[in-house]
Amino acid sequence: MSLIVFFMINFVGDPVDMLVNPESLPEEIERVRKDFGLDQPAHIQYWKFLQGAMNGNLGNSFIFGRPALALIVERFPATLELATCALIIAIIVGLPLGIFAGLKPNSFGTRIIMSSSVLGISIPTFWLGLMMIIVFSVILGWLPVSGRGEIGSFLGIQSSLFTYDGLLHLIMPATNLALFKIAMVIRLARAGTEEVMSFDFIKFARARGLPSKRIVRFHLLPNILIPIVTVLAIEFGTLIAFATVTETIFAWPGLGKLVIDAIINLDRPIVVAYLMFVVTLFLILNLIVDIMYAFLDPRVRVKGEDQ
Amino acid sequence: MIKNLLEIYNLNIRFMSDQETVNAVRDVSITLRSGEVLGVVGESGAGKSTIGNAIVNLLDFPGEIVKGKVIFEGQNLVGMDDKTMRTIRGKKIGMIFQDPQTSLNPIMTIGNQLIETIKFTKEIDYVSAYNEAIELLESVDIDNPKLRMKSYPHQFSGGMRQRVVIALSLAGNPDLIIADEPTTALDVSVQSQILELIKSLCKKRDLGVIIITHDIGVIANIADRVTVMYNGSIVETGKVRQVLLNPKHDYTKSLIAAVPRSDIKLKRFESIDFIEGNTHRNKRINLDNHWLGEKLNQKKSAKAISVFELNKEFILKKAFFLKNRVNLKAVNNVSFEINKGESFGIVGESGSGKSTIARLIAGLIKVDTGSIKIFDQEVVNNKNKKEIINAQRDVQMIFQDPYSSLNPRMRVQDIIAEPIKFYKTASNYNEIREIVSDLLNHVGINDNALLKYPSQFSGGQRQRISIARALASRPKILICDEPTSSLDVSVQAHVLNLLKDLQDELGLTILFISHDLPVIRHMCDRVAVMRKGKICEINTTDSIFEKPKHSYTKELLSLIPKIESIN
Amino acid sequence: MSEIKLISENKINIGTNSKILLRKFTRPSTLISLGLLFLIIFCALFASILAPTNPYDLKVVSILDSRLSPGDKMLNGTVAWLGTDGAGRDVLSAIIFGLRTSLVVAISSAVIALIVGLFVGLIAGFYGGKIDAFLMRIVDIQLSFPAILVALVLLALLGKGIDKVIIALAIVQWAIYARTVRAAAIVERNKEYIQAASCLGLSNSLIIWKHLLPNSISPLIVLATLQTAHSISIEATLSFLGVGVPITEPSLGSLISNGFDFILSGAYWITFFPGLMLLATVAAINIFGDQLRIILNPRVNR
Amino acid sequence: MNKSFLKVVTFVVAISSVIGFSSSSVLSDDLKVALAAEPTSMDPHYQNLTINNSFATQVYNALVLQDVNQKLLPGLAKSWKPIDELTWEFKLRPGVKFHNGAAFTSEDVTATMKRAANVPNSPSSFATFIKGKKFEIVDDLTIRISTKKPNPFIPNDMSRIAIIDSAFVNSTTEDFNTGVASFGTGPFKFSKWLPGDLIEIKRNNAYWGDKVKWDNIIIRPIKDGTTRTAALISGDVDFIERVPPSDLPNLEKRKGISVFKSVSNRSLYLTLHMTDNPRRPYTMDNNDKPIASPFQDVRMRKAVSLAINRQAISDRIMDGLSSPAGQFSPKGYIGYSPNLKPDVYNPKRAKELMAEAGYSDGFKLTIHGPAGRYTNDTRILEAIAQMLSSIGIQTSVETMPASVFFKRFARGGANKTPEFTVAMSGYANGSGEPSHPLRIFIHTKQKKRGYGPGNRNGYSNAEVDKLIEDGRASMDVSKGEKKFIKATEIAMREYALLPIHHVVATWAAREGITYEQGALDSTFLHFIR
Repeated sequence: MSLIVFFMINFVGDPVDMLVNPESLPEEIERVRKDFGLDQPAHIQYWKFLQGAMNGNLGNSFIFGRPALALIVERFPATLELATCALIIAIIVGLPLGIFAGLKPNSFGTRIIMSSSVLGISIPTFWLGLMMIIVFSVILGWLPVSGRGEIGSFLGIQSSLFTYDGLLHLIMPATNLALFKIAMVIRLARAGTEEVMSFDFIKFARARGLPSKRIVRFHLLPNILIPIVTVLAIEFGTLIAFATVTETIFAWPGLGKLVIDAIINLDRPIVVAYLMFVVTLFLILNLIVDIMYAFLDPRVRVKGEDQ
Repeated sequence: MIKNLLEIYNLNIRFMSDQETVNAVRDVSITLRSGEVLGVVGESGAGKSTIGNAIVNLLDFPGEIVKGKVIFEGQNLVGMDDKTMRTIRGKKIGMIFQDPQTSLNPIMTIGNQLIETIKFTKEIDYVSAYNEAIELLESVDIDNPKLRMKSYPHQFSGGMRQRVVIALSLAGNPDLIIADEPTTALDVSVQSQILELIKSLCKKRDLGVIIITHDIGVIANIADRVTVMYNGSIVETGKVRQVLLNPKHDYTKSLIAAVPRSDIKLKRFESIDFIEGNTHRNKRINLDNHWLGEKLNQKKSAKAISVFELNKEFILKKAFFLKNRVNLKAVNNVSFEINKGESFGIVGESGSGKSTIARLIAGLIKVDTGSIKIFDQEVVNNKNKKEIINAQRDVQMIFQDPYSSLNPRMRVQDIIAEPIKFYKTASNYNEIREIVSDLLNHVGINDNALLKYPSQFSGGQRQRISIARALASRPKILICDEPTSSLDVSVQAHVLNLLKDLQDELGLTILFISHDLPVIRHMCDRVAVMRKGKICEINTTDSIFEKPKHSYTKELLSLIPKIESIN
Repeated sequence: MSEIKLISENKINIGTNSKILLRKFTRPSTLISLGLLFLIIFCALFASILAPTNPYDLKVVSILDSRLSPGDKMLNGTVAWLGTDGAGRDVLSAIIFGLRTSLVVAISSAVIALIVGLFVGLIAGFYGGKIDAFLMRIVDIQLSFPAILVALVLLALLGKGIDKVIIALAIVQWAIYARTVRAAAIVERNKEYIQAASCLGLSNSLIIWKHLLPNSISPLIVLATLQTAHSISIEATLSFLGVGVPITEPSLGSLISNGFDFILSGAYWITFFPGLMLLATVAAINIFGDQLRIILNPRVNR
Repeated sequence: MNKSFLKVVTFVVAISSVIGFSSSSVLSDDLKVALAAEPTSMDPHYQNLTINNSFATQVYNALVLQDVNQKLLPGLAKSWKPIDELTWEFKLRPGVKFHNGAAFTSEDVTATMKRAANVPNSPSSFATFIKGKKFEIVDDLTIRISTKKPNPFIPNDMSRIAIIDSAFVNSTTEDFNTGVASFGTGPFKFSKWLPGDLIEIKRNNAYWGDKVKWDNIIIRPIKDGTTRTAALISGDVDFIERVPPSDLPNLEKRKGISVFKSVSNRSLYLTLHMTDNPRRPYTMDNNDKPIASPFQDVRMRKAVSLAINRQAISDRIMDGLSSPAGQFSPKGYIGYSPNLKPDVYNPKRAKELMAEAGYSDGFKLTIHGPAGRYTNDTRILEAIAQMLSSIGIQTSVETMPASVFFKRFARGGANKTPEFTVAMSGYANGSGEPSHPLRIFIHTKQKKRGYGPGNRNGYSNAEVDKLIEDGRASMDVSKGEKKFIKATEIAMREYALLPIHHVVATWAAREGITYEQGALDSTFLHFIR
């Protein structure tokens, strides 16, 4: 994949055109091209990149002149913060609604929940983001429009989660990003609820005389959580990726903005490093899913003890 | 005079949906006393499970009780609100479901499930609940209950799990237990233990027990009285001995006649025409002037199949390091021979490797080592692919699950025509049609089925279609892998009759695989008994059943629930 | 006894399948979404007849008409019922034509992706083992790259153009289809009718084509409808980010993003109406897909 | 307990969000500014990029300063003069101190020049302004710069280089980004930079010039124009640059907000290819057969110019935020010729010219431009296509990301020649040196001599070339400027390039804040008052 991206970017445009001031002398252009190794054939450039990558060096950003990976790591917390909040919002809102819909498939409330979840899936993120800015910032003036707000520190972690101003800045982008996922959680929870409710052990739990509240909390919920958690963990990766759009709209200083700019400016090292970063992230998430699976599902956890 | 524990009067239950209204239970009346075991027997769709669910108000949507009373300890349970019902469920009436695999919450420990149930039904604190849970586990004969409390359901075997389910249903000290097919999902050896347990608990605790089952053997083993249901209605009720040995109603008669017996070998099942609206007998096949008439017995070899030192291993758990891999030797050094025209049975419990052998012979999975010869043609250690294909064409298979063995997107005529077209055994379209309709007639399905899809047929009919498809490629050997284990007993009788007829008329060689000893006895000339991938004993059927040599064979035979065991 | 037989015939509901299906299709929610969907497709198909002006014909469009309010008259006398945009295009016409562009992009990319995904998924599902592992690794890699980013990079590289957007969206989507087909194919592959077919000696390609394909395809139909809605959204987002279809042949997405520049100045109609149309289209397709899912899912068939 | 605590928190959040934000930001003399872009580095020598340079002027000074119209003013150099044809002498300002307290001397100048030409990894260095010059220290406050050939523009070059303390001559770009080395002599001190989020600068109380009004300025990069406007309206920031034209009328009407506008030296122009080099078929006859560029004929170039309704573009697309152009410089700016007026829309004459040139039946044309690089770029291209279509040139538009556009624009064709037949691009004179646009775009392409690197349409006129070269050799700047104006007049009458308009730069701020505007569309924070 790094290969494809590498060559594609090489093929498209010449970053030097974007970088060098047009008033510069021709030798300056040549100097930059040589400094960045862009004067060499693509396969040699790629070979050098691979050599660097082996040593954990993904190259320097053309624009910022700093290691691409460092730039990404520097911006990552902001995106992580945004994505985490979005995920939490999605779970807090989506799970109860989805379970409700699954428990009472024919009620009026369910119909409203399900049709609004269709709308939730249908509205493009960017359009909703813009509308939110218009309504909550421009017309009502309640929420700040852009940026990350004040950053607080708690237990040595720097995050805007720890200041009031930071939280205010988070509300809109996080909600915006969460919207699509809310709809997804609702659907997953509903499908899970419907499925689990049809299982014998729920019926058996009722036959044993357990009250419905307990059945929902201890028998239904843990069982539907397994698929939801695993799906969401994977979705967390796409959330980070989808943050590009939200970050552009709300000027959130995260990874997404960095990458969009890098793509536009053909800052190849950043694009390549970002894609590799995302893939690594997905691998890690997969690992986490496996671990969580084992944590949530004893069938996976305990092995070799079977009779 | 002992008071009745449960009295059901004129119960009517209906399932109503957009598409159809089904009267699942009609005018059913049942009485039960404490300490008595009542068997409710009937085939699928008879409405027997619906009654069980209706008693504790757990009917599946959209079922509803239209009429009738359920009087339990003097209270009418029909129309009772859910809150009051909760004081009855678990505390007064316990339930046991068919599949212990799905009856337990897979991600909660056994202990917690027991404790929560005890806490809620008895309203006592955690510590006493914990102690009581251990006692309960002991009472259902689970070893080392303290340790087992921390286990999850998947760490138990099927039988143990069903014991836990029984423990759970006893947690609230109920007076009535409703057991819905409690042993259907279990192996024979476990089945009898569970029945024994239920029986003894019933006596010890003076419980009323309703056992719902399709298996007459189970009824014979455990019940005091039996109620026979057909299509939502009760056709006959009485003492077990009287009903089973001297049935009055035609349906009961048919039903009992259709049960294969392990004590005598019958030629055919007779007088089983009551069911499936299926009164016409299979046509006798006219061997003259017919495409099937071509000599099936032309091959010279006396051996239809020879299997020599066959081995097959499955990887159960993949791992990078060899030592971490878990392998299962499904077939371990198996050798046997099947004579031409013979009906050879393989019997064994689930996981014994019998189906694997069938699939190895049919060429569906690859052999690890060993040799298989079909009419003296080696099909394993042979580089000539054409020879293998030709030889294996003589072998066709009938599968266990009639619901998945037919392509749901193809019409019946296309399903049967496929091998004819593929082998180009007919010259034109009309001929194909003719052959297809002939085949269907032979298996007892009439022509208007041609354009229908498999989903429009019942299980027995589908199994017939499967047989027709297998015959369409003109096999000489038919492998039947549990062909009737998912069918009702009366339908099973029909299918078994059909197979016997076909064998007689076409001179087929049959390899018959089943876990059901009576069925094997009914069908086979010779039998191999398998256990854990190995063959314990091969002999003629009569010898196996009357003079078993191997201890495992003896054990198996002793566990069969027998109608004839009623005293 | 005769009574008993009557019921037993009633229970085997021969021939009711198609009726059930028909009844399901005539549920009000399905009907509304279907109606809306047909209307949308009708509009897109006959755009050139239905639209008052041709917004792509630069000879007709004049910037002197720009930003007229809904209901105003344009220079050539036509009434712009939904106003005009910044370049003087009639918004109503632009929506109708934009709808066509959006649908063409979404549907053709879905079809290409579906065919590729179907092929890969069936092969992987049928053969299993190493082939499956290899193909699924590729699928995993593809899926681990977020769709929007891959499309963004691809389009930054390929340049603008409807064809390029289609290619990018197809590349982004094929893996989803492949995975779904594979899952369905594995379930089907283990069913006994496939074994019966190989027992008959049918060749693998024949088994895949005649048995596996028809039975693995139904989840795909649902997926394809939902995915089409999704790719309309993605296309709109890409246009918003500036890498979608060219400005002279706008899609709904590019109309929205162009129009958004005017929203603070009060010319809400330039972005609002295309947004509404986008919402309606995507929602209609999604609802339809949902209904289809319910209809095709045997588990909910009660 | 837990629940009641939550309730309190929710209540507080609700109340404070209702009270709103506009009140909270006007506490001290702090200013929050939203800019459209962000510097790529805090190192003033890292990249010669407009945004970097304009930010550098806040923290650093050059020897020579520029006013808002790029007229030269004394900076760290008190005065300068040529002492012969090849040497300039600069007298430095005494008593100036860097933010870290170090005194400013001629040492610092030579050290800066050494560093600025050789920053590692620089994507566009300042070597262009330094190479070929010899720097000689006369005394602590005098420095001489000598060249091999006469160069009248050395003061312009010197206005581009931010002077740093010689102690940091070996500091890395990273040191400047983190603030370890970023000490200048400018009106603001660098405080911190959170890339992508904000830059903070504080007032330099020891500044040698006029002190700025603000204690603190927080700069936020907000790329999206609408979001930027919304940020101002919602009181999130106090000052923004580059108001989207469509938002401007609304902002002007709004109470509590002031808007500032001025015609900038940023112009938008079309290049029409005028050789018959083989190229991709962007011009085709009505039967879709590729034809050679019709714009080799000056009448066709004029026809295009007359067909473009510059006023309509200004009114309808730019919301008045552009001024029709007939040359590179706006009025009052160096190099401006009062004799050149923008062409007035005249489609009738345009059609006549087409007929005279033999194209009365019209032809098909594809025009190209970047998307999102200039204000309303795609919309302007679309309008131009409309206008050309109406005189019979069936025009289609193809836009692409700037990164792709510029590569193809420069060398996307055969043998790395420029690709497009008609393309739109923009230009702003960064140095304030009047010969710059002529040298880059108008002079015949002579790569080795540095002439015509931006000449992408093959224009060549010996007389113009000579005027440019003569002017650049004359140490008398005013004499030189006359030659440049003459060259401009000839080239523009031959439509060497086709200027469309000068962009009107805009700023908006909450009431009470003013901004001094000129021909530069960059934002200089010390001009905010």
